Amino acid sequence: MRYLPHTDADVREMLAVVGQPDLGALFDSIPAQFRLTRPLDVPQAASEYEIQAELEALAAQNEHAGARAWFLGAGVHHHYVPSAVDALISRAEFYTSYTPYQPEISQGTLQAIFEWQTMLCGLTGLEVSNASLYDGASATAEAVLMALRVAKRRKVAISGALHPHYRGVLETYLAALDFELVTLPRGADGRTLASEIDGDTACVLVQQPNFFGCIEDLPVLAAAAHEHGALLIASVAEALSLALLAAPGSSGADLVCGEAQSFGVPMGFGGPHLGFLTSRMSHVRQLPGRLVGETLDADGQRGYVLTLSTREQHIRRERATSNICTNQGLCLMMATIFLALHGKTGLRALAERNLAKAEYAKARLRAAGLALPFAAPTFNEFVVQLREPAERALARARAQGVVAGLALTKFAPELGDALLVCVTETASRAQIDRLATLLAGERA
Amino acid sequence: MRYLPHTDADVREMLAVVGQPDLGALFDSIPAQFRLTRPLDVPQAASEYEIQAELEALAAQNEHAGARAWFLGAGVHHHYVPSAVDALISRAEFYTSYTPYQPEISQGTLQAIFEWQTMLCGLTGLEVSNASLYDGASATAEAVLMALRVAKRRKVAISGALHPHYRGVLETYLAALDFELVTLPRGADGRTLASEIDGDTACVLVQQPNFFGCIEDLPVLAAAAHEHGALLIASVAEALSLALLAAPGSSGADLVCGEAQSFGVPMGFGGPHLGFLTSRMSHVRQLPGRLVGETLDADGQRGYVLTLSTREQHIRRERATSNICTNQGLCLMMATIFLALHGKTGLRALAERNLAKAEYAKARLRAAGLALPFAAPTFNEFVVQLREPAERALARARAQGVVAGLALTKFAPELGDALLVCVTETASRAQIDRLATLLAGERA
Amino acid sequence: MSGNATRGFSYEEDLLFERSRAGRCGVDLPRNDVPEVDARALLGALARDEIAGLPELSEVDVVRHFTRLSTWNAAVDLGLYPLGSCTMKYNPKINERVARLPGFAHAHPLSPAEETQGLLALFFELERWLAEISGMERVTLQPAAGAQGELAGIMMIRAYHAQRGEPRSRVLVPDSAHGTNPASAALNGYQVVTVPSGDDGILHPKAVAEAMSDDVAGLMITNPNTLGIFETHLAEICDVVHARGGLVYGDGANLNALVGVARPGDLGIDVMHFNLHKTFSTPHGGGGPGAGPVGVKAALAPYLPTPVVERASDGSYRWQHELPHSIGRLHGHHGNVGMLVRAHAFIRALGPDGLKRATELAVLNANYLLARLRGAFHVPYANPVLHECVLTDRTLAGTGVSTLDVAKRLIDHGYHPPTVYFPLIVNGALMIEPTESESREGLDRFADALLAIAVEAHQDPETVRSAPHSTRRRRLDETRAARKPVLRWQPGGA
Amino acid sequence: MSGNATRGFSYEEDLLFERSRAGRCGVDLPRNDVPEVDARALLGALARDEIAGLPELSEVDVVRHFTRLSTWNAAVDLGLYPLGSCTMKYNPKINERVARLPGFAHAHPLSPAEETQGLLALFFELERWLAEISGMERVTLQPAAGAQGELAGIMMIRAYHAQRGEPRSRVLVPDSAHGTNPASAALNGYQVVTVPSGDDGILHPKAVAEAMSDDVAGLMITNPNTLGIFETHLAEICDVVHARGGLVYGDGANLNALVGVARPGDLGIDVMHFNLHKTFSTPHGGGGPGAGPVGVKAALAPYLPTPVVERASDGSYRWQHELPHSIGRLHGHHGNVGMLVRAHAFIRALGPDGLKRATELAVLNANYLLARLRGAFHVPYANPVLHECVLTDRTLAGTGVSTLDVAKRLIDHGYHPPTVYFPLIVNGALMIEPTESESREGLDRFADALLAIAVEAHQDPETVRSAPHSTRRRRLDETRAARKPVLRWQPGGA
Ligand SMILES: Cc1ncc(COP(=O)(O)O)c(C=O)c1O
Ligand SMILES: Cc1ncc(COP(=O)(O)O)c(C=O)c1O
Repeated sequence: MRYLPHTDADVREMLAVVGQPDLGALFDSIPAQFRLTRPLDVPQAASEYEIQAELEALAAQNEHAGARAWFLGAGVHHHYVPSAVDALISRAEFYTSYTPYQPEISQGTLQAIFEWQTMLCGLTGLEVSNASLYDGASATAEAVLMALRVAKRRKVAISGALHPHYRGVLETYLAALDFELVTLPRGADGRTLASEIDGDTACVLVQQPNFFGCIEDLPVLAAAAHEHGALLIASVAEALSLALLAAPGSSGADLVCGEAQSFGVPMGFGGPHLGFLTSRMSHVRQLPGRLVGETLDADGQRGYVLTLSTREQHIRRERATSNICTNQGLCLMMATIFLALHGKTGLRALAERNLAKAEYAKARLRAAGLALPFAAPTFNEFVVQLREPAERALARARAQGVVAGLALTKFAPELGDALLVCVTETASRAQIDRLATLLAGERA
Repeated sequence: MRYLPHTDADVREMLAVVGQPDLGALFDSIPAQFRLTRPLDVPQAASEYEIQAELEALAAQNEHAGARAWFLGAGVHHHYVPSAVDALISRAEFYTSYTPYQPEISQGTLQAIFEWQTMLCGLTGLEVSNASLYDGASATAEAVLMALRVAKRRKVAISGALHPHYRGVLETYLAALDFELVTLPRGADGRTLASEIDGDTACVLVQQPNFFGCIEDLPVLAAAAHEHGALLIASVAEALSLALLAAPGSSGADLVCGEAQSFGVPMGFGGPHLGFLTSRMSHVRQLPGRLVGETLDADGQRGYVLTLSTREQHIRRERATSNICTNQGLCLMMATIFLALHGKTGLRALAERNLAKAEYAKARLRAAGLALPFAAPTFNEFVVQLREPAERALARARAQGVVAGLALTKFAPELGDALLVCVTETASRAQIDRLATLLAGERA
Repeated sequence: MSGNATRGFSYEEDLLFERSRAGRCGVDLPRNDVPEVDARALLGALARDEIAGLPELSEVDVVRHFTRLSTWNAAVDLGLYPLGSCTMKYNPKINERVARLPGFAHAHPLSPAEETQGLLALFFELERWLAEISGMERVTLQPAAGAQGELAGIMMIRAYHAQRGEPRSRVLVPDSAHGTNPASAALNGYQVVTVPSGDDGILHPKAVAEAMSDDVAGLMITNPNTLGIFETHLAEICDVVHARGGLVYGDGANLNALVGVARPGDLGIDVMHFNLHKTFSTPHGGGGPGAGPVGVKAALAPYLPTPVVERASDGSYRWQHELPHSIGRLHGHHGNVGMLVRAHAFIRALGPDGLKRATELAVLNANYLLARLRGAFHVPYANPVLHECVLTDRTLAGTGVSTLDVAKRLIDHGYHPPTVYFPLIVNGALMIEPTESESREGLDRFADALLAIAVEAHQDPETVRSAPHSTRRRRLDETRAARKPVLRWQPGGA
Repeated sequence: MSGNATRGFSYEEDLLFERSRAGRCGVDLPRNDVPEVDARALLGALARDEIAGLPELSEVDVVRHFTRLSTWNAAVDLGLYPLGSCTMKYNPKINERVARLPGFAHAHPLSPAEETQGLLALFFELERWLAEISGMERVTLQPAAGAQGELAGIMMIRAYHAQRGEPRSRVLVPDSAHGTNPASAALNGYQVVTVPSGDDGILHPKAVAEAMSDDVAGLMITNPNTLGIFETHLAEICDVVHARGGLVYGDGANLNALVGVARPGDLGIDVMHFNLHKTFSTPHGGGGPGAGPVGVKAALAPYLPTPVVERASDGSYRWQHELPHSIGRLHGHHGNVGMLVRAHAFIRALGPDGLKRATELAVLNANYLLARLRGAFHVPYANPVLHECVLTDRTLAGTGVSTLDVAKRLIDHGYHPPTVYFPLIVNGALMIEPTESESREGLDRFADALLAIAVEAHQDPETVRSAPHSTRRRRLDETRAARKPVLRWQPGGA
């Protein structure tokens, strides 16, 4: 077997050193009645060639953004990833290493995390970032748990325009705990209304832009939350918006969490992605996840280490701020490289391009006679109302090679036959024109 | 522009240091009338995204072995390349480095070349291998030039079953020189006949297996050559055959040259591939191309350097053994990794699998009533005679997703409607059955 | 040194921000084919100013930066990486290739099932295989790592008790457990009760029985435990827990000791997680991503997270969202899918015989190292070990050299250190897990290095205590980092 | 040190053969679905015995072996690699991605043109672009590297004279030329006549006129020449050659100094090669592969190698094999196609303005380094330089430190040395070509390192003379290697 270096002679000689007659004897501590006496019922071993052929066949059965005009987002976004990202994360030193517990032999990973933390602070307008959480949904749940610890109250006010999957995960995470969850209603313009907040409220959680693509007015929500001593949590599912919209931290958010998949991580059927969480320095002891800090070595030279680990499970055990251990390190590396490549001007330009494409699409859809139900400004995603069952329109578009968006029928039935449409820099004008034609129901 | 680090401020400050007013002034040594005053007429700059889209569109227009049943060989062979090969040659230290002129900072490349030289000696049965030539065709031409230098005679006897492209390149290389070229006829069994050799003959050049897939009887040809004091050159276009057939060097060949693409180098529309040339140590001073040798460092530790460079153009100039400078280094790296992965037993097994698949195909084609004109044994390639115009059969097969082989109409019209069919480990039994059905002209 | 490492140099490299120069950019956008939009005009105060904290670099700057950074890391592809409990086995290259196939890498989780049948089929198969390997009934692939798997498992246990109308408030966790175990239980609102291991390093039915009550939802157990020792009394312990209505959670981090040899499900485990990034060869990525599928016995199947994949009678696959008793959704989408693809490829590569052989060799390797190192280092427990072994620095007492020093000195020999000071029940633990990927002669070189350090500790302790000496950075001051945390770069230092 | 390199270590790694253990294998074959064949029975004496010289290793052994080897190399992605004449510019990552597209990487050269239109279109475009950049009429993409391009070019010159019924026997080559020039001419059966450069490092019409005769087929010239100096008299020199019926071959290795600024064709060059691995950013691969397309003026077009790509009136592309005067085929197939794809991507990435800007910055960088280093090192010629500069060790006379020592000492600073002792007409030459990829501050660090070495040469010459000190291997004994060549590993040494 190609992955196993042992020759029969090796095994024999090693057994002799160990003092065992055969390999089976190594397992004598396992009571005989529990020893498996039959081969596992999994397929026989395959060569690389066969594995590749099989998986290519399975891969070929999935629609993907490389081969379609793509307008489906809803928390997972199709952006172009420069080739340097994959080339660099394919360095074995990055992807075949472990969590940087031993800093002297892990400075590469550590410095990159420190750089990520710095950039994410700049983007979110806060002072400290952790070294990733699983995904946007669990990062949002962790943010709420953190807010509950910080505020020591038991009411959580959640925007009704939060991504339904984020809400689902949050409910799962909170199920065992003693808390009360209230939903903030959506205004006619698509934005969250700052009602239901009171002195019991630990935190107000809004998505920015929200699930329907609308840009929330964070200062208003922050004022409402802070008035009652609650924390404002901004959950960002499209991290690219951070390059264009006022930094949530500067708009009053106390915690910013979310999903940074847009920064160079492939959609990958939903994962692995990149959860993040930033806060003010004053709350750092309640932050979940790893942190990298700067220090000096024995010669007085600058270096980086994992730090403040007394928050973490391997030190604090049941009193830790979270149970997370393995995180999304390599996705963080992708995002760090993506951000370094784009930089200050490139990321802004990319975000502006997304805005321009989406605005063009909105104009085209309006011109095609379709209604856009929400008046609030949007970034690269918005809702459009159809004149026919959403599934029918989607199927027609798909038949023409266009993945037109997400039917909201299941998620927001009150909107009728509506689609959530995401338009990124990858959509050409011609594709957008085609989308408008297809959704208008005219012949393509 | 993403590849250019200079900011405007950098340029200004650097010009000041240099003492020039502007970038244009740097080119004042170029007479004004020769300065280009218009922009180059090439397309405007494109982003990565656009380049990828454009080239994906061009790539999609080419038939390729990943998406067809593939029986086309003729010197370029479809073999599976283990993923480790590309992963390793994608290490920037290998592919973004230069020729290892400075050994202290190039030991990685040097050691790998030394390992290649060792393995190629073992495979070809000779004592010294160079560090690659451009491709099998030019390696064959270089081998003949070397033989002419060694033998100091002017007649070259070439097998009529040499790959026609190799013959073409050889004729191009020899065109300027004073020599005589004779062609050795092909026997009825498909093998080369040892006639036309005399005391003026510098070398006898045969391909092994020959262009028609037939395995030559090298000892017989060697005896004939050596009897007249001529060198025997074996040119190997399918290097995998070296794992199964008697080593040419052990069968009397004095020089073994050819193409090692089969060792892990993609077909790539014909290049870059991997020319090689091995000889006896006694002729090493006449060998073209780079050589790596073992030595010691200042501490007495083993290391590797380029050596015997007095054969080469950068030292010997017009008296060099060849003009080659840049060679096929990274392809050599692929082949070295491929050979290391397969190793002694894996390479042999792979070659035996090729043999078994080809034998099965021969049996199926015979059973389908088609004639195999040559009786000589073959490795993974053979000639089959059709009962219809070859182009028609090929087109029919292609329409069914089968690339059935090479029409010999142009290369060996005397064979009538014949195909050269190559069957490697990548062909499944079902695909071979399908090939037989399609070529037999029955309905697929 | 051991013949594994020798003289060399490192490249220096500043932070991205220090390398930044205004005006550089490492990307160019495509030509714009739609009207420009003035973001300020459109969004007003909703738009932001300049993005503080982002650098400006060309593509070549960025490539060099991260290439240089990479050279400061140890890696499995560079050598033995014997972190105990982490199963740093070889990450096959074919896994990386197939995970990048466009039909996997660029698929969208909200594409309908009909358009993603290949992925659903892969999920379905992988679930079956993991169930078979573990002796479980069903498996969810959603959890993103082992700890999230634990969370999911404990949630299911909670839901199970709730459904039976008898919510409970405690979870038992052995003192040798990994920190995620108590943390996961606590995150679920459970009170954690620590159960002491016996003098032989394993758990005894008596200790469990003493802690067990009708208020205990279950026990979390790692088997083999974090000492690498098989929990010989596990069946009896499970009986104790089950008898009082509790359930047993299996931490599958050490499954590499059992695949093909014994199945946690057969041993009495009711629910367990798999670390695909350990047992099933997906890379650790410098900290993640991993994947932590959870297998359950039939009794817990109703509580699985949604959605789950089902095969219809026509052979097609679909998502089942309607599980009335489900704990709900754990991940924003379907989990760390790229890791599932890799694990699928790994199981296919090994097959039934290869999986078992890998287990046997992993165990052989650990036992071989133990045999070679015994004496030079203290072996705290006499029990036979499986895939990893724990040693201590007690043999170095009096030299002033501790486990940490030995670990750092190994770096000079070109080795990543083992896990240190874990499990907590062992003083000065060195926890070594070689995995099946290591050849015999590779183990010998590593053992030679450790033996040389043991000698050196007696002869020249100061050299060991001040190690590493050959790295770009010497020993780093972790206390300083924690005392006045600097967690991001700021212009001018601050 | 310069802040570029610091302390570190290297991994050791034996030869593959020394790591080999009988019974290991790094691949598994697919299940066999056809009858086994007994090779011995079928082939008899035609079959071979065991393959001596091949090792036996597992996949992980092989991956670690080559990963470790790689860490012993310098590389463009790790830093400045200022080899003069080699144009070690950044190799964009998108080039690597597109070259691996299956429709390129797994296409077959004998597939019919109708089935490979995408590749033919790419050839056609690239040919047009290179012709436009160089001012040539047609381009062949077949030559596999610059030297094979030279060979092709000289062959065309030969065919041209032959066709006119006046074969000639000599080729003029300046003394500053690269070794491939005289070698290529000689390989074509020409007698090489060396033309001396003037005291100003460039070629003078008078020297050429003296060597020129009716028996001279042509002149090979590099412009800018290997000193980085523009051949100011080139037009006049071309006139001299043309007047006697000769042709002028341009060695395009230094085209990086001219793209978008001046065109060799406009300067009087009749035929030239391009090194795509220099000017057009394809990677050097540790020695190759490169690609050496050749451009010709109309008069030489009939002699181009076959086949050539043509566009039919319907827009489709086809191979033209029938060129009655062609020199024939130069490559087994269509040349190093993967490099053509990369070069295509590079030209697309830069466009007309970017190509020119790259040239300007390459020249700026060389001039900047020259300005910073002048004084500490001797500048042999006063003429302005373009993309590279040549310095010498004359300023170090008396210290015992030579160019070679300076080069080796640079390694300790983390830099690959420049080209040394070339061109041959300069004593102790250090030939530095930074390319446009280097930032200003990167150049400053490099200049600082060289200046530090110049100081060190006076203060502590022994340290310089015994450099490098920080590499896994110290200075290697090249004489020993050549005296008793060991060119392969053999069991037991020998
Ligand atoms: C014994 C044990 N349990 C649980 C975990 C947690 O798994 P993960 O890191 O995948 O969350 C680990 C891994 O670090 C472990 O070693
Ligand atoms: C001036 C000059 N001419 C010719 C060549 C030969 O080119 P290649 O190495 O591509 O064969 C080189 C490159 O080494 C060179 O520098």
